[in-house]
Amino acid sequence: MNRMSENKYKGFEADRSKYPEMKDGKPVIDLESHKYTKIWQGPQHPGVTGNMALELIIDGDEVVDTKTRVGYLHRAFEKLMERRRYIQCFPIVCRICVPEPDTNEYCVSAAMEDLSGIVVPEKAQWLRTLNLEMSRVGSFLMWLGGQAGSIGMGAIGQWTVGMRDFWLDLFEEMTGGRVYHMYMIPGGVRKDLPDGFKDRARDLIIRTRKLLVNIENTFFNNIIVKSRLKGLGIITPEMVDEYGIVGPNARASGRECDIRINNPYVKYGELDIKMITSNGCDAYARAELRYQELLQSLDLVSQILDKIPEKGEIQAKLPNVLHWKIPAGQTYVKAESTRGEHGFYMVSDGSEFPRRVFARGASYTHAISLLEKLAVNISISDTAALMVSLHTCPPEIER
Amino acid sequence: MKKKDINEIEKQMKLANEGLPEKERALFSDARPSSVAPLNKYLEGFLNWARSRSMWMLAFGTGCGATELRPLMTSRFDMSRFGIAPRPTPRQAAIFVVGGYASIKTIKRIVRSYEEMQGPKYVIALGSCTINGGMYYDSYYTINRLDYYIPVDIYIAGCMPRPEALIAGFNRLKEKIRAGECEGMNKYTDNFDWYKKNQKQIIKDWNMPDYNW
Amino acid sequence: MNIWIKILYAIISISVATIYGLILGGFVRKIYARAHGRFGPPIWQPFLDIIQTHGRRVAISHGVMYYLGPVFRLGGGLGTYLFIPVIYGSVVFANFSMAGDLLLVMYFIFFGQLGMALGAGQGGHPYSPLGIARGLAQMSAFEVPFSLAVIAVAIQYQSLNITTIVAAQQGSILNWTLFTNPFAVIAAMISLLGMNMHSPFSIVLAPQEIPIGPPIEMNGSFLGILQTNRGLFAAAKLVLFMNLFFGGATNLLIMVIKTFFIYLVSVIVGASFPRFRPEQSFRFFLKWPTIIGIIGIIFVAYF
Amino acid sequence: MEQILNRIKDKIEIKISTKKRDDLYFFTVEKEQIEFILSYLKEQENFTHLAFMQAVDYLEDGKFQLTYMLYNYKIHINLGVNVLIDRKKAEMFSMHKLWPHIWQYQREIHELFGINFPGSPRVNESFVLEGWEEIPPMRRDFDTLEYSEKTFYQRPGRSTNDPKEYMKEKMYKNYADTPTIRREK
Repeated sequence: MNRMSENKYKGFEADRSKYPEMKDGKPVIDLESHKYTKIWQGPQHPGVTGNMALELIIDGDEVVDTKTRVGYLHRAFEKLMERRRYIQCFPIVCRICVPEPDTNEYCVSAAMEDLSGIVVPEKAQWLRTLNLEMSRVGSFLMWLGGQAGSIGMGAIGQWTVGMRDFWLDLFEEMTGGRVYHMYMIPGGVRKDLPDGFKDRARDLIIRTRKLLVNIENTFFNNIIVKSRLKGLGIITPEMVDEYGIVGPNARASGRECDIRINNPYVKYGELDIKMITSNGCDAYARAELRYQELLQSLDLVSQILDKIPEKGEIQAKLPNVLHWKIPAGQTYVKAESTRGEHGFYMVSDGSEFPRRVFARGASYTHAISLLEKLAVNISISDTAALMVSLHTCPPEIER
Repeated sequence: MKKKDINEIEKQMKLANEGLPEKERALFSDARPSSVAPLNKYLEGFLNWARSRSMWMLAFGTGCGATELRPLMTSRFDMSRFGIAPRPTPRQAAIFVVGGYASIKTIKRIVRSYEEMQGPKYVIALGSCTINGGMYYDSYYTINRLDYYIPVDIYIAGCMPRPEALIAGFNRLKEKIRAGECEGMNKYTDNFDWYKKNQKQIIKDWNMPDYNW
Repeated sequence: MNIWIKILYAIISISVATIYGLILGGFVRKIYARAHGRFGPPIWQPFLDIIQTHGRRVAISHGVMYYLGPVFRLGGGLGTYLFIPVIYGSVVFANFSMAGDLLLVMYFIFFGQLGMALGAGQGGHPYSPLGIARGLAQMSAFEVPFSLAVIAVAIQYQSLNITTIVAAQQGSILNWTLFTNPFAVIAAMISLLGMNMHSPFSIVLAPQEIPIGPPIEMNGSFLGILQTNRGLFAAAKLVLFMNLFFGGATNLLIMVIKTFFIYLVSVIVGASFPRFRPEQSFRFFLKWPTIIGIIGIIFVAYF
Repeated sequence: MEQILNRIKDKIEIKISTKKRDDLYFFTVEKEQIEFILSYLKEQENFTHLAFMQAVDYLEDGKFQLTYMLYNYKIHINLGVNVLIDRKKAEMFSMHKLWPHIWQYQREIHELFGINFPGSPRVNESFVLEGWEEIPPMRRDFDTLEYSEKTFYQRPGRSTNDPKEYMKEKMYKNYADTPTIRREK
């Protein structure tokens, strides 16, 4: 069962000895020999995360070769932004990643502010921090359900997605939108907190914590969960740089890479936040690490709620946004999403339209080169669990 | 940038799995689909009642609309109360929920999945982007009107539509099914050439069978 | 007795069992839904599903075996059910019970799966053979503890006739096999978990891995037959277990109560565990349940 | 960071270098030096993490600008290395020996911008586009609106306004040319 638990790093390299032929370090697979079957997992497949596909070649139950196929969600955001004014770019960016849209909003607003030299007022920064952290909670809750669902435990998904809905209600109170918030406009935020928001948020934190205790008992202490996730998809510390791994996937391999701590943005520098790392390297360690981060996020939300100033400006003075020209330059703004480093690279040429915007999603490398590397020599029943444990989000790959 | 003339496509089109290599053609049916008339009034009424109470939805999250399907499936909104259940394979599903924008690459899969579904089948299109392109109206890779490629029974507007709106949409679909108004499949088979023409206009490398029945 | 009356009784018995099995299925969905924190579908939802699947206007077919697959499956379900006496002492529900029917029933449990394998294989979808391979392997695995338990029961009562076995358990609750030979019952109950294919042994239908496995190409009436069989087969299995290990039933009410609680065991396990990997599942059945089954036989034979 | 920049300046000639923020620097190098400078940064200066690699189309100058964004885990600094290459002969060295995952970016740029990367693994596979017959879509001379209008069926009734004109007409009509909102020159 725990095929790789002993000799963790040595046994990682895929055992290719069984295959008939190796050419240039790649197996040569003859589909005509009837030994192998080619299977497309996705895009219409309940096990894949969103609209993407895995082109698997299987030998019995075992996956021999994997290729990730993306592009089903390509909407050409970057092209669309080139022909939209800066303020018109803002409402479309949150569509880039659906479960956690706020990181996109923050990054693109911050990039515009960075290029044009606008300073965001204190209170707006606090509200941004609150919004970002709440979106992390929502995304983690959804992920937890997905991980449990991928190995056939539907109950956890039902509980957490149901709980996430109450967080979406909080978002709706705060921003007016359930899924897409469009809250952190350039120069500040759109609205102040409504009355009584803090009490309701604290109440919800308590309820979420109660649920998480249940989940810890039923999911993390479950022997079958352990037997399935331990030893699955091992990311060795050397692979972190090789494959550009970021976020919880890298932290579960012992790399200290949390942008909130290393390069504090908005108000994360003033919060009590600790780097959570683990040395487990496998899917179970990643799941546990994300669970710890979820608890930490809940803690951070309550810290932020305590620290938000009552009064203050929430909007910096902007020029008329409809003919807002941003001076020429280039910048890269990044933030820590639940999947890792999420960044926007923006190039301005001094006109009213951006020259180039590029969204760097963490799943870009996780879902393609890393997944193709890890999903070899595993059982076909583990592909879904592996994909979820890397927290892939297809829309941010192809944008 | 040269636009393919529609008539030219029509002339070339013989609709006998021509996009496939010779070897694979034998594997797929080359029988043209034909429409199936409803049974007599009372029997069809009874079946329609059963269909409206047991709606099997294809679990294919084609776009961001799939995000709001998850709350709908789970404990907060619980669509299984209305007899809506996700089915993982198109052969068994009756409802296709197209979740938002469809890129060219996805519309190919949508068409194929839609044709693999066994009739009578219904299509719900979520979001503004399926109605007129929404905020991707000028994107080179997303379609603007879904009803030119597959027949649509219900549109649910919004970006994104809330779960309540989805429930309302499903209820409206129920009413339409019971009234016998949802004959999307027959519409598709009757105007098969027109739909295929539209599909082939955007799907440039047509390498799938023409008949997926 | 006139054979026609016998057949009439059998038809009544089959209808009752099918309806009961389907309602039980709806009830189980409801229980799952409650564990998930939602309302769940109405308990008559399986009937609506069956009507809806039969009501499809188009049904694609892949050949002769594809037609025969669901028929074999239904035949397996019917065969299993028809040779089990449902209610002890009742004429209507006695079915075609005879000497040695226990062996026939065990054969029929396997038969449906094999037929299904042939039918699904012709569907041509690559996930079907994967599902079939898993299903048959798991079936062979859980048959081992189940057969051991049945052998233990047969040794204990010196009979292969289910009616005799039920008769021997009448009188007091302490005469049930559950109390006279607990090891065999434990082994059999564990293999029931595999038979019912709830988590953690739901590896055949596993929607996240091989989207519902063997019946992936089944549609319309083919699927309708499979679903009908699911109700009937569930009832047959539960009745068999009730007869062998829980003292049988003297009227319908007792049958309903007992089988419901037997089923509840798999449901509770299913709602609280994720799914095994296939090889984990096979290994599981061949380890502890098999050992317990052997202990059960030794227990019967020497004590 | 200043020391690192000085050390690099000793080695090669840097055309432009800018400090954008405390943790973000950019500099531009020649195309021939890129292989050396990237391996130097990775091996010697601990810029081990490649955040992304992207291209910017400067149609007017006839150039593509490629950006390699590196990150140093020790001093927590991002460094963007820009290279300008000729638009007519769009070709670049493949860096897959330094970072195995860079082939994805090279494949994407190859597909969306039409820049060649000789030797890069799987560079000719399709990434997002399937059956694309036009020029690479991310180039500036590709008009996405025109293509969309030609290819897809429009639903009638959709109208688009130029926001500047529209707002002038609707909102600032009453006080003609003296809006209260500050304008940039």
